[in-house]
Formats: sequence, C-alpha cells, structure tokens
Amino acid sequence: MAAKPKEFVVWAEKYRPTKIKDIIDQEHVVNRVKAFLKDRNLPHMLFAGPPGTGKTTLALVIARELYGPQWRSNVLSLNASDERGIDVIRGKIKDFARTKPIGDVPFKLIILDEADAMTAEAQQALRRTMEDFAAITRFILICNYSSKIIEPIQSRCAVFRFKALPEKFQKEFINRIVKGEGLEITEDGIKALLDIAEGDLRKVANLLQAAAAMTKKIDANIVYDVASQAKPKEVEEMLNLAMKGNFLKAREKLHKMLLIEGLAGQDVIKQIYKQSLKLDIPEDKKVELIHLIGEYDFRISEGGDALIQLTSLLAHFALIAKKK
Amino acid sequence: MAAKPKEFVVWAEKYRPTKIKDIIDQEHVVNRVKAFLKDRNLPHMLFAGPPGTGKTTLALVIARELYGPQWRSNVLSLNASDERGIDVIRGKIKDFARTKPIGDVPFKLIILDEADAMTAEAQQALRRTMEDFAAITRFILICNYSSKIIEPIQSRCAVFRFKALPEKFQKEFINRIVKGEGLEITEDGIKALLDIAEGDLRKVANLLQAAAAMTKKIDANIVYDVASQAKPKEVEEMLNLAMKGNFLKAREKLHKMLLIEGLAGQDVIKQIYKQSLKLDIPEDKKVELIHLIGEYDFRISEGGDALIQLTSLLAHFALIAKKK
Amino acid sequence: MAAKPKEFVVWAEKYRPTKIKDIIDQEHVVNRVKAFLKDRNLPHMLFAGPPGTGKTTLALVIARELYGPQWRSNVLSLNASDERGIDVIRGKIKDFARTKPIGDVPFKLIILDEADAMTAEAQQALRRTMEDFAAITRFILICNYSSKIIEPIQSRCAVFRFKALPEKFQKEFINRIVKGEGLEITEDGIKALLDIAEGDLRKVANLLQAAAAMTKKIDANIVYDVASQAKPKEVEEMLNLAMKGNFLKAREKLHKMLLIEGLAGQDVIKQIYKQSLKLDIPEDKKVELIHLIGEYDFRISEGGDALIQLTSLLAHFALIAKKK
Amino acid sequence: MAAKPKEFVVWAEKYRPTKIKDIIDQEHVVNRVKAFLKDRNLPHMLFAGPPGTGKTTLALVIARELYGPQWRSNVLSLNASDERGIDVIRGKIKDFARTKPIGDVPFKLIILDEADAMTAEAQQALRRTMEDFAAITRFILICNYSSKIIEPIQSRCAVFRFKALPEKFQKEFINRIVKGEGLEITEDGIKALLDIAEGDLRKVANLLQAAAAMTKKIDANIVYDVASQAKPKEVEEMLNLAMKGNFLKAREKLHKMLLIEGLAGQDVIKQIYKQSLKLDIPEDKKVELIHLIGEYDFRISEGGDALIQLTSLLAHFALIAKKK
Amino acid sequence: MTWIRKYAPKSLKEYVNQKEAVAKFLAWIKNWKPGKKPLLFYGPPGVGKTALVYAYAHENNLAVIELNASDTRNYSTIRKVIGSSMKGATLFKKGKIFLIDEIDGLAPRYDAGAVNELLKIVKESRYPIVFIANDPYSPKLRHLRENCELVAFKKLSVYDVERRLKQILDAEGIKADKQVLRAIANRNAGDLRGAINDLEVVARGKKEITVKDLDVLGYREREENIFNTLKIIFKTKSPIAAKLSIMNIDKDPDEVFWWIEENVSNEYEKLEEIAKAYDALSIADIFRRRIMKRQNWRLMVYYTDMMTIGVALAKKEMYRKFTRYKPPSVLRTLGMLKYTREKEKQELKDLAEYLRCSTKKVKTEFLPFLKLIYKDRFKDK
Repeated sequence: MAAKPKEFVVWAEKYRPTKIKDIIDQEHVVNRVKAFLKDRNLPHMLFAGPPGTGKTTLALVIARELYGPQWRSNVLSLNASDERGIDVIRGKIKDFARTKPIGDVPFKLIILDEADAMTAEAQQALRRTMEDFAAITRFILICNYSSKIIEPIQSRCAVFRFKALPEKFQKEFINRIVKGEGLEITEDGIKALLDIAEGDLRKVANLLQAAAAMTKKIDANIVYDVASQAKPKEVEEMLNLAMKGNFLKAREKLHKMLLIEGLAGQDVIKQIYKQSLKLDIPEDKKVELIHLIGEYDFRISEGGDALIQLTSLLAHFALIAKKK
Repeated sequence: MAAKPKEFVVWAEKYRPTKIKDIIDQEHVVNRVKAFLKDRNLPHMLFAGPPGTGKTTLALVIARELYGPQWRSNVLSLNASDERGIDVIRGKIKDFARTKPIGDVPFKLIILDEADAMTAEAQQALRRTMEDFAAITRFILICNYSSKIIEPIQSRCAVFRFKALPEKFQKEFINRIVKGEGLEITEDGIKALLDIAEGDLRKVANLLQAAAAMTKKIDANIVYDVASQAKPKEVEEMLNLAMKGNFLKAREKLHKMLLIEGLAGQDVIKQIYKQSLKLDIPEDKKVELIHLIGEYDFRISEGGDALIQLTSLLAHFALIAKKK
Repeated sequence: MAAKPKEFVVWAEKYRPTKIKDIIDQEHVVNRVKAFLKDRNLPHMLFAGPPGTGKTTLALVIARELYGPQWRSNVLSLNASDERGIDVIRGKIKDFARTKPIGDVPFKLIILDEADAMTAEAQQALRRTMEDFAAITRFILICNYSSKIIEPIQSRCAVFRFKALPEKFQKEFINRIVKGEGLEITEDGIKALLDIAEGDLRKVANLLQAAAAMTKKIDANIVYDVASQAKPKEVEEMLNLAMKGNFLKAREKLHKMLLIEGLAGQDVIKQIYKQSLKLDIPEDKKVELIHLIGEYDFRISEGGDALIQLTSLLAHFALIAKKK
Repeated sequence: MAAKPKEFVVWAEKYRPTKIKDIIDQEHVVNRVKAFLKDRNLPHMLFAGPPGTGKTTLALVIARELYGPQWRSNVLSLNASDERGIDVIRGKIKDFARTKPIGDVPFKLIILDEADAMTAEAQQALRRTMEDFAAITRFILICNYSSKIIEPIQSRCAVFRFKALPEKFQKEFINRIVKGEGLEITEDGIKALLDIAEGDLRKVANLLQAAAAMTKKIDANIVYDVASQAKPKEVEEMLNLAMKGNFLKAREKLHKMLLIEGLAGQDVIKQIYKQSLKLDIPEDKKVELIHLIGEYDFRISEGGDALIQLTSLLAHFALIAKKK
Repeated sequence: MTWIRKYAPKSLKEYVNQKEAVAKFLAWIKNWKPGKKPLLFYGPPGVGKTALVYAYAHENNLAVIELNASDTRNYSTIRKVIGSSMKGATLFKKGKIFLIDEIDGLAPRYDAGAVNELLKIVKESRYPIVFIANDPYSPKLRHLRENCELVAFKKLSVYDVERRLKQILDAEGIKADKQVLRAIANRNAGDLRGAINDLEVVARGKKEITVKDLDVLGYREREENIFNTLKIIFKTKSPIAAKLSIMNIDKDPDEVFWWIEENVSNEYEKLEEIAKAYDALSIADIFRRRIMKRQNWRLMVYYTDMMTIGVALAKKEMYRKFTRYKPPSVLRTLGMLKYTREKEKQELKDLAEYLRCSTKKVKTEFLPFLKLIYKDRFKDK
C-alpha cells in the first residue's frame, strides 16, 4: 500500500487567532469580555454579527483563556453541521453537564454556533435546557441576526454585537496569510478579495487557499475565477455596451458569461447591481435601473430562465439610456 | 470550587401579576372571570386574542385564586414547547383529567397554551376528554384566533376575547418595572419600547431587561440596539432622502444599516413599513407603497438578496415621489 | 419463463469516452487531471460547468485510469438528486469506505453527481463526512454552478471548471455517432441539433437516438419534432404576423403549436426569444419586445397558463408594432 | 351528480378498440409496437400526443395482447393527475411489483397516464422507481407534452408520437359507431362532427352519443346544437353581464360555477379567455382584456384564490366595457 | 354534574327531533342480526348523534361499549376492547351496543390499522355497531363507508333548540326572557350542545336570566364588532383608521376578508371604485396564499392592510348612506356544501376509473355530454 495521503489543512483554521490579544478589531466586544474573564464568571452570552467577523474565534479564545490547556474537556461545541434536533442537543448537553468541570472554574462552557438556524420550537426547548443546567454551565450562542433568536433566550443572555471588519483589518489578515504561505498578490487581487468577501475573514482565507491551489501569484482574475464570480470589468463593459445602444454586443457578452463561462445568473446579477451603482449616468436613470435589478434578481431566484431574464434586463438598460 | 453563580431572574416572570386585581386592562374579560371565581365554578374557557395581552397570565391567576398556594398540584399547564401531540392528549392529559382534585374546589384545571398550534387530530382527541371528565376537570384553552379551534371544542367552551392593550396600560407596566429595578428611562425610550413591543407586555419586560444589562439609563437608542432593530429616525431619514431624489445618500444609509450595523434585511423592511404609513404623501399612494413593501418583504424572505432588494425598494420610493 | 429482456442501449452511454485521450476538448482541465493521475494521488475535486460538457465522463475516466479493470469495486457513484437525505448518503459512504481499497491505490473514490442539488444543510453534513473519511477516500463532486456549493466544501476541493463545448467539437461528436450508427444527416439537421442542445453532448446523443428511431435520414424537422421544440421558422412566421397587425392569424399559429403539436409554453417562449433577436425591426422596439418576453417567461415559469400568457404576449407584440 | 358509473354506458369506452388490428391510424406507432410484441419484449415507452388520439387505447391493447385474458392481474394502471404525490405512486408500484407476473411474460406492465401532470421532482423520483423495478416491470408513460417529461426519463424510454387523426380515419370511426348503434347520419352531420372534434376521437364519440340521445337521425344542426349545449354557456353569459356593467349578477354566476358546480379556477379562466376572443368589441379593448386575463391567470397560478381573483377580473371587465 | 350530562336524553321521548335518523336507526336495530351492515351516523356537531345511541341504550337496558378519539385506536387496542367484550355477556344489562365515535378523528400514525380491524370486527360481531363521524367523506373512511349504511343527522332548528333550553330551565326552576333563549339558540346555529353549555354559563346558580346576562358570552360584542369594522372600512378615508378597524375583532382575518369582499359592491356604486377595491383584495389574497404556502407570518400585515386600507381608499368620496352589511355568501355556500362536495369527489373518482382518465378530464370532457345523454340522472342540477 502506498503512503498515507497528505493531511489537508484549512487555512481558515490555521490562521484563526488563539489568544485574545490576536483578535482583529471588535474592540468594544473584546473589552467587555476581558472584564468577565478577569472575574472568572461569565453570564450566558449571545454573539451576533455578520459571518467571518470573529464570533466563533472569540468564543474559542474565551474557552482557552478560561480553562487553559485542558479546555477541550470543559467545552462542548456544537454547530449547524451537527445534528441539532433539540433531542440531540439535550442529550449531549445532559451527558456533558453531568460530569464536573475539570479545574477551578465552577461551570462548563457550551458553544452553540449558528443558533439562528434553529427553529423557534427548538429554541424554546433550548431555553428550557439553559434554565435546567444554569447552575453548572454557561452558553455562548452564536448567530448572524440576533432578531432571529427568540426573546426569552435573548433576555437571558448578555448580547454582543460584532460589526463587519473595516478594510484595513481585512488587508492585515490577507497579508498575514500571504506571508505565511509564501504567496504573491497584486493590488487588484486584494481588491477582488475584499469585493467578494464583503468583510468575511473566513471567506478571505478560503478564497486565498483556492486561488493558491492554482498559482502562487494571485491576481484579480484568478480570485474571480475560483470564486466563480462575474468579473467587474466584464460586467461594466457589458452594461456600457447596452447603455450606448449596442444591445446586441452586450447580449453576446452575457451569453459568454452564462453559457461559455458557466456563471450562475444570480452571481451575474449581483455584479450588475454593484456596477450599476458606479455607472456614469444621471441619478434618476440610475434609480430606475436599480429598481429593475431588484425585480430581475427575484425572478431569477424564483427559477426564471437566467438567459432570457438577464437579456431582458439588458434591454431595459438600453431603453432607459435612450430615453432622454 | 468557586461560589455558585448568581441565579438569573427573568423580569417577564417577576412582574407577571399573580392576583386578579393586578391584571392590567381586559376589564370585560376580568369581570366575567371574577363572577365565575366568586361562584367557584368555571365553564371550560377559550381565551383568544393577540400575543402579550395577558391570556396566560389570567389563566395562571385563576389557578392561584382558585387553589391558593398548592395550586400546582391541581393544575396541569402545557405550552407550545411541551409535547402536545395526540399521544400526549390521550395519555398524560387524559390521565390527569381522570384523577380527583385535592382540596375543596370540586375540579382541577388544565391550561393549554397556543392551542391553535395543535393539529386538528390532536384537537379531535381532546373533545371527548373535555366532556367526559367535565365534572372534575376544567380546561382553559389559549389561542390567537378562536376560529382555529375545531368547532366541536368551541361548542364546549365559553369564549373570551382579549383586546390589544392601549398604550396607557403598557406605560403603566413599564413604570412598574422601571421603579422596581431602579432604572431611569427617557420619554423616547418608552416610545421605542412601545414601538417594538407592539402591545406585547412580555416583550416589554424582556427588552427592558436586556437594555438594563447595558446601562441603567435607558433611551431609545439603547432599546433599538438591544432589539437589533432599525431606528425609526434613521429609516425615516433614509426614506426622505430617497423621496427627495437624493437616492445615493439614501443608499449609503441602507448600506450602513445592513453591512456595518449588521441589521437583518427583514428588520429594516419592517421599520420601512412602519414609517411609510407616516410619510407625507397623498393617502391613496400609501396603498401602493404597502403593496410594494409587502412584495419586497416577500422577496427577501424567499431568499432574495437583501441589499439588492432593499436598494431596489428605495429606488421605487424615489420613482413614486418623482411621478407627480 | 421467457428470456431475460434485451438491454436497451442508451447512446449517450455508448458514445461516452472511456479513456482520457478520447475526451473531447476541456484541455485545461484534462491536463491538470493527468498530472494528478501520474502521481496516483488525488485531492478532493469539484467539477463545475454546464450539463453535457463531460464532467461525469471525466470522473469515470479517472476511476478507470486509477483502478483499471476492477474500478467498479473501488468507486461509489451517487446521484444527489436521487439520494436526497444526507443520512442515506452517509450510510452508503460509511458502508463503502469500511472495506479496504482493492489494488495499490490507497484510497477509494466517491463520485457525487448534481451536488448543487443538495440543500445547504445536507452540504454541511457532507462536509463533515468528507472530513471523517478523508484518510481513505477521495471525493469528486459534480455540479453546474460551483457558487451553489458551500464554501467549506469548495475550500477543501481542487476546483475544475468545464466550459461549454465549441461547435467544432459538437459536430465532431455528431459525426462520430452518425457514422457509428449508419445514419444520414442534413446540414440543417446538424444546425438544429446544435440549436437545441446548446453545447450539451448528452442532449445531442439523446436527440439523435430519438430521431433515429423515426428514420435513418435526419433533418431539422425531425430533430425539432423529436425534441418537441418549436420550429424556428414557424415561430418567426408567427411573430411576423403579429408584428404586421394580423393578431388573429398569429394566434392561430400559436394554437397550432400548443394544442396540435403539443409544444410546451416554455419551449415556445424560448424560441420566441431567439427569433425576436433576429427580427428586422428598429433596435428600440426590439428592446421593448425582449423586455416583455422576460415578463412572460417569468409568468409561465411560475405556472401561468401557456396559451393565455403567450396570446397576451402576441397581443403586446401587435401593439408595439403598431405604435409608431 | 347523481349516479354510479355502472349505470352509464359511454360510447367512447364501448368503441375503444381492444385488438391491435382495430386501432385506427397511427400506423408508424403501431408498426413499431407490433415488432416489440412479436418479440414479447418491450422497452419502457413514452406515448405523447394530443387528446383522443388513442394513446391510452394502445397501451391497453398492448396489455391485452401481451398477457391475454389475465391481463388485469399483470397490469397496473395509474393516473398521475389524480394520484398526486410520488409516494402514493411508489407505494402502489412496490405492492404491485412484489408479486411475480402470471403467465409467460417475464415482466409486469405499469401504465401511467397524464404523466406530464407530475412535478419535475416527482418525475425524478419516478425515474428512480423505474430503475429499481426495471428487471421485473415495464412502464408505459402517457402524456400530452413530451417536453414536460424530464430528460432522464425520456432517454430511458422509446418515445412514440401520436398525431391528430386525419379526417379519413375519423370518418371510419364515425361509421363504426353509426352502424353499431343503428343510427343514420347525413353528410353534413359528419362534417360538423369533424369540425368540432378537431381530431379527438373521444369527442367524436361523446358528440355522437349526445346527439343520438335526441334523435336517431343525425344531421349538422343537431351536432352543433348538442355541442353548444354541452359547452359551458355560463361563462359566456357571465362575461356578457360583466360587459353590460352588471357586476353583481356576473359575480353571482361566478359563485355558482366555482362553488356549486366545483369548476376549477384555471378551467374557468381558460373559458373566459376563449370567450373574450369572440366578444364583439374593438380590437384594442380586446388586447386590453387579454392582457388582464394574462395578469389574473398568473395570480391564480401563483396560488391566488380563484374566486376572489376572478371576481376582481370581472370588475375590471365591467370597467373596461364602460370606458368608451 | 354539568348540564350537558344532566340533561342528556334518557329515552327517545326526551330526544330532540332527527325524525328520519331515528326511524332509520330503530328499523335497523330492531331487526339486527349478526352480519348486518353497521350504521354510520354523520352530521354537524351537537345535533344528537351520540346522544341517540345512549338514549336508546338507556331505555332498553343495553350496555354501550364506546371508543372515541380520546382513546388510542390502533388495531391491537380495538381488538382488545371490542374483541374481548364481544365474547362475554353482560351481567346487568340485556345486551350490548358498540359505539365507535369520532371515527373521522382516526390519527393515521397512532391508530394504525384501525379501519381494517374494525371491518373484521364488523363481520364477526354478535352485537350491533354504530360508527359516528362529522365528516363521513373523509378519504380515510372510504372502505368503512362502503361497508356501512349512512344515516344523516341534520342541524336542529332554532325552534327545537329553544324548546329544549326552555325544558331545562323549567327543570332548574329558572325564569328567562324569551329573547335570551332565542339569542342563545341563534348563536349556536343548530348545535344543541353548544346552546346548553352557553345556557349553563349564563344561568347556573341564578333564579332568573335576562338579555343582559348574555354579556357573559360576549354575544353582542361579537356581532356588533364586525359591522362596526365594516362601517369604518367603508366610510373612512384614513389609512390608520382602516388599519385599526380589525384590531379587536373576534374573527380571524380570513373570515373578515370575505365579509369585506361581500360588501364591496354593496357599499360602493362606481365601477372604478369596485375595480380598485377588488385590486386590493386580489393582492391581499396573494399575500394570504404566500402566508399559507410558506408559513410566512411576516406577511400578515400586508394581507390585512391591503384588505382594509386598500378597500377603504378605493372610494373617491364617502357614501352618505346607510348600508345593511351582509354576511359573506361564499362562506355560507361553502358551509352548506362541505359534505356533498366530498361525496361528489368520490363519484367522480369512480367515473374516472371506468372511463380510464383523470377526474379532471371526466369533469371537462365527459360530464357536459353525460348530462345531455342521461338527463334524468342529472335533473337535480
């Protein structure tokens, strides 16, 4: 038998901070957490915010800071890819909470990722579980939108809001990986990453890893390719063609994107949306266009034929441009 | 081992009235119930009305007033987070209904919350139990709309309709908590509470508690923040910008709400809906707006891209304002 | 009992290449794959691209090249749109991975077709399964749009993008079958095939087989007939009638297509779309028409009655043509 | 409705051929089928074509020719438009396929009528079912539109296209009934039948039977008379009322059709569409009407309540008629 | 003891109306012998289906062995309860009657195999069996239905109900206004049990009751409410007023919707206004469907706003007239047809089988002709 195949390391894990001082941004949150850690007493906590802004990271950091090296035996971490029928959760939590915490912290920690993916019913049951085990456990619930967590849970938690990361910190993170992996990246490559990741550091790491699998020299083209996203430049050109009345040429470009490059209609329309904001046309026309984009975005998401629908959208662009 | 962590008290429970004289509003219902209590004789009852109007509270008050301190042994209370499938109705509930009451009241009480969430099948299984053990057990069924309860059950109950609470009473409740907890609250803070809670006292209590965890001085900003809701003022400004033709500024505001503050698209559109009724435009255009907002709300909840859809909605507002 | 019934041979299978050198086009993909095969070590792979461009074919070729004649016992091939439910998938994979690979390759191969048909949840579970069995299996995931695959999976895979085949190669494939089966085909027959198949070789093979069941001499008419597609010429005539204001005649043609020939509304509107691009009318009217087509395509895809909706579309065509 | 089917004799059933030599026309289809029958080996088959062209008849004939007198125990006949839900279909097929075929044909036969009424999803499941039971069953799928059958099924079937019957053969069928029932028919009576039936033999039989219920001597007048009596005149009357501005009466008629007679909304709107084409109003108003019908058809197909949507449509009709 | 128990009929003399059903039942039970088809009683709630069996049993000293929806009814429990008591004789009674109540309340998952087991028992039973259902055309009852003789129970007349209420009050020694009893009877629309329950709520422990005592039922409030709501919607031009008009109403929005629909053309006179109001209703309806289909309750506000604000703002000017608002004819018709509908469906299915096509095709392609060919059979249409 041949050698064991190489282990595959996911960069999003590899570059995840493990100490509280390494956490990027989110100062207002981190400061409150530090205060709790000093007391060695935590309330239940609810971390809410966009993806890739460090919520899970902070939760794991808290675990490490609280329990030190044996943190794993004091922490139960569940996420959406685990079974989360409430029965399972309850069973696991029960089993986990039954044994005493190891070390001097009087409670164990349960981290529940993507809590807003749970149905309201499951959350109701979770609330009950939180109460039943309140004396010996603390929960950190992680979600994108706290408004999707039922109130009885919210009112039992200290709520922390994570904000999208400013570009400055995203670039910092990109550079950390680029150096760590011995890559090269162009300015527009960075821009492309920021454009697609929209403040999500996990996405940044994933995209970089996928791009690096193709080449060590990363530029915008490769980033858009591995992300399977429409290239801003091509979309811009297409829109300009349509606006200048060269509808047929515009349509050809569209055909290419959809049929030859195989992009998904939804990804193309997202880029159209972004580009149309930047178009050099009178404000009122822009308004009309954007109004339309919403309509077409919906049609495509409902299953309309992407080619016909996007062509129709281009037709609108042409029409609106012509109307004086 | 360190000290046992402090017990966590939920205000919605702490401030729930326990005596019939403390019940806020719902005079027409309370008077009838008082009459029943005086006789120590209840019919089966069906409480219908919007959430947070005191239905469950009244049911529990009845239990206390009837049985005094040992009320728990004469009352079975099940709500949506309990199993209420047909097997429970045939098992647990029937068993409880069958045994004799303890003490001097000749019947026991079964409270079924959110009875309209029970399947028609489960309701079917309930009807004969209600009738056969009526001599020793009374039911209080709680629901939003009595019409969701199958007819044969309705014809076995006295139906009571709860009304949405007038602001006056909600404010009274807020003040009770504010005083009880030694908080301060501004006028606009109260308004914000009323705006979000929409007449639901439980929500009021939960929100206040969450806000108080941040600061003892509560104002509108904090309330909207803890509720993770769009601020009416900001949304109003955004809409006005759009209606006055400054679409780009409006869009910037939207971006901020969605991307920086991390609000859910659905929460933003909810506030847009509320504001739109107050906009200074001809009344008959408002119908058009409501239709539009509903359409976009639907699109977003169907998975449409929140940013694109809401921008498109703003564009629509701009267009409507311009026509004319 | 009589003899075992004769096997029905599907040409799409019969003419599927089995060796890597026979694969048509997709050079950039094939070259990377060859490199992996030389090392006898594969990463997980994600094949993305339009239907009928050779993704499944390449996956099977890889299987054969890796394991030789006993490839079947080392390869598990699942179709996500059959085996809905990740539990089923997981179960099968577990059973399959439990036994050691036969031969000298240290891992087994799992081919998962139509992976983008899986819900995000199922994909999450799949991700975990991929991790759990990483040491002893490799996955090839096949999909149309890689953007519909969740990122955590994408970042674990080498992504390969398949492009739609240029006409040249499609014709090559047509000829291969035509010769192999002793058929005759006219020039316009080939054109019709290309028109309908849109770069999908599987469709080409299926269409040819169906046509050959009718006659050995294949022309455009037969191709459109067996494909149950609207004939470009008829649609063109119908549109011209409508544009000339002869709405009733146009409607008659439509009736014929839908009721007598039994064409589906979506197929007719697709042909209308194609033809309207070629209409000899001013650009701005064309744009208007296409806009309308988008609207009606959506309605039909949502379940609108084809006859009613298409008649309404024709009526609009007539109106637009009349407007000067 | 009032009676059990046994009490009816329906000629369309009575004159349905039971032997392959009696099948009228469809020569190209019948010849291929004969070849299969001689081999006693069938592929899966897909019969596509307009109503009343003998698809179901041929399927039943095949069953009889294959299995002889015990055909019923070897054939399962399902109608997809009634047996919604693939689970039901699957269940029945499973039960049916479990037992061995009786006689010497090594497989059983499943006839699935109106297969195009199944959703794409259900068809996917059907495909799998076809595979699972391939060794011991053959399927004959019957549909109007083969393009509504997903490709994976089509490519597993031998596809047979049925065409509307030429006049010659329709006349043959008419004569067969005329003789069988001892009727007389004039030349123009036959012509009238052909005119109305449009190649649909089922309609021919129904028309004849209804005419014969009036008199044994059938001429054109009677045929047209019967046809117009059988045609739902209510829609026409309803439209006339609406166009005359008598909205309330029109609404009443609508209620009667939908509520009392239980007609489907989609069928009624189709009738409205047909009738409105015949209305004696200016062309541009007609276009407006058709446009409206398209809009409301769409709403109904979205799941709108037929009653409310059609009432709204009538209100608009009344309004348009009034506007001069 | 609750009044509904206390005043359950002990004999056929005390039993209210249902003359046809009673006659059928008597004819059946008096000639009953093993193998005879069992009866299936059906009809709306509170009209005396169960009561008839008990009244007869009481009068004739029979034991009633009952299973209802509050019991688990899978095949093994059925076998246990019915099967075992089928063998033994009773000690104190002359005989037995089996009563399987609420048979339409069978829960497929929990009551597995019920119908088959019951059919078996029907064949071997030494005692008469009566089944009871509100809706006998529930598809799960098809086989049972085909093996039973159906007995229809009708809604009771207001007069019937009123008379029975009077008897009860007399027995309790309570005086009452005539209007009170009329009101209670009306409110319960043919449901005697509901009426007796209401009466007990109102009258228990009193010496005399008047119309004012009805407040406790929320009776007047409920009826006035909807008319007020309609008045606001049709008269106001203020969106807020229209929106708030349904806040405290005791009907769910779907019902309110049809009330509004019914009265649009009752209030508005201009076609423009009617069309506009229907536009709003049509859109409201689309929202309603989306709510149901996707369980997306967020859309509730748009649904209710469109039907209130949308209809309110459809008018140009307020009509200064008194309109007598009517209850929705749609709901009334649907209520009336509920049972016959299912029956027709079944007949359609049978025809479809014979004609080898779908029920839809039977309806569109055959029925119009069948109606011409077999005129007598379809006379009732």
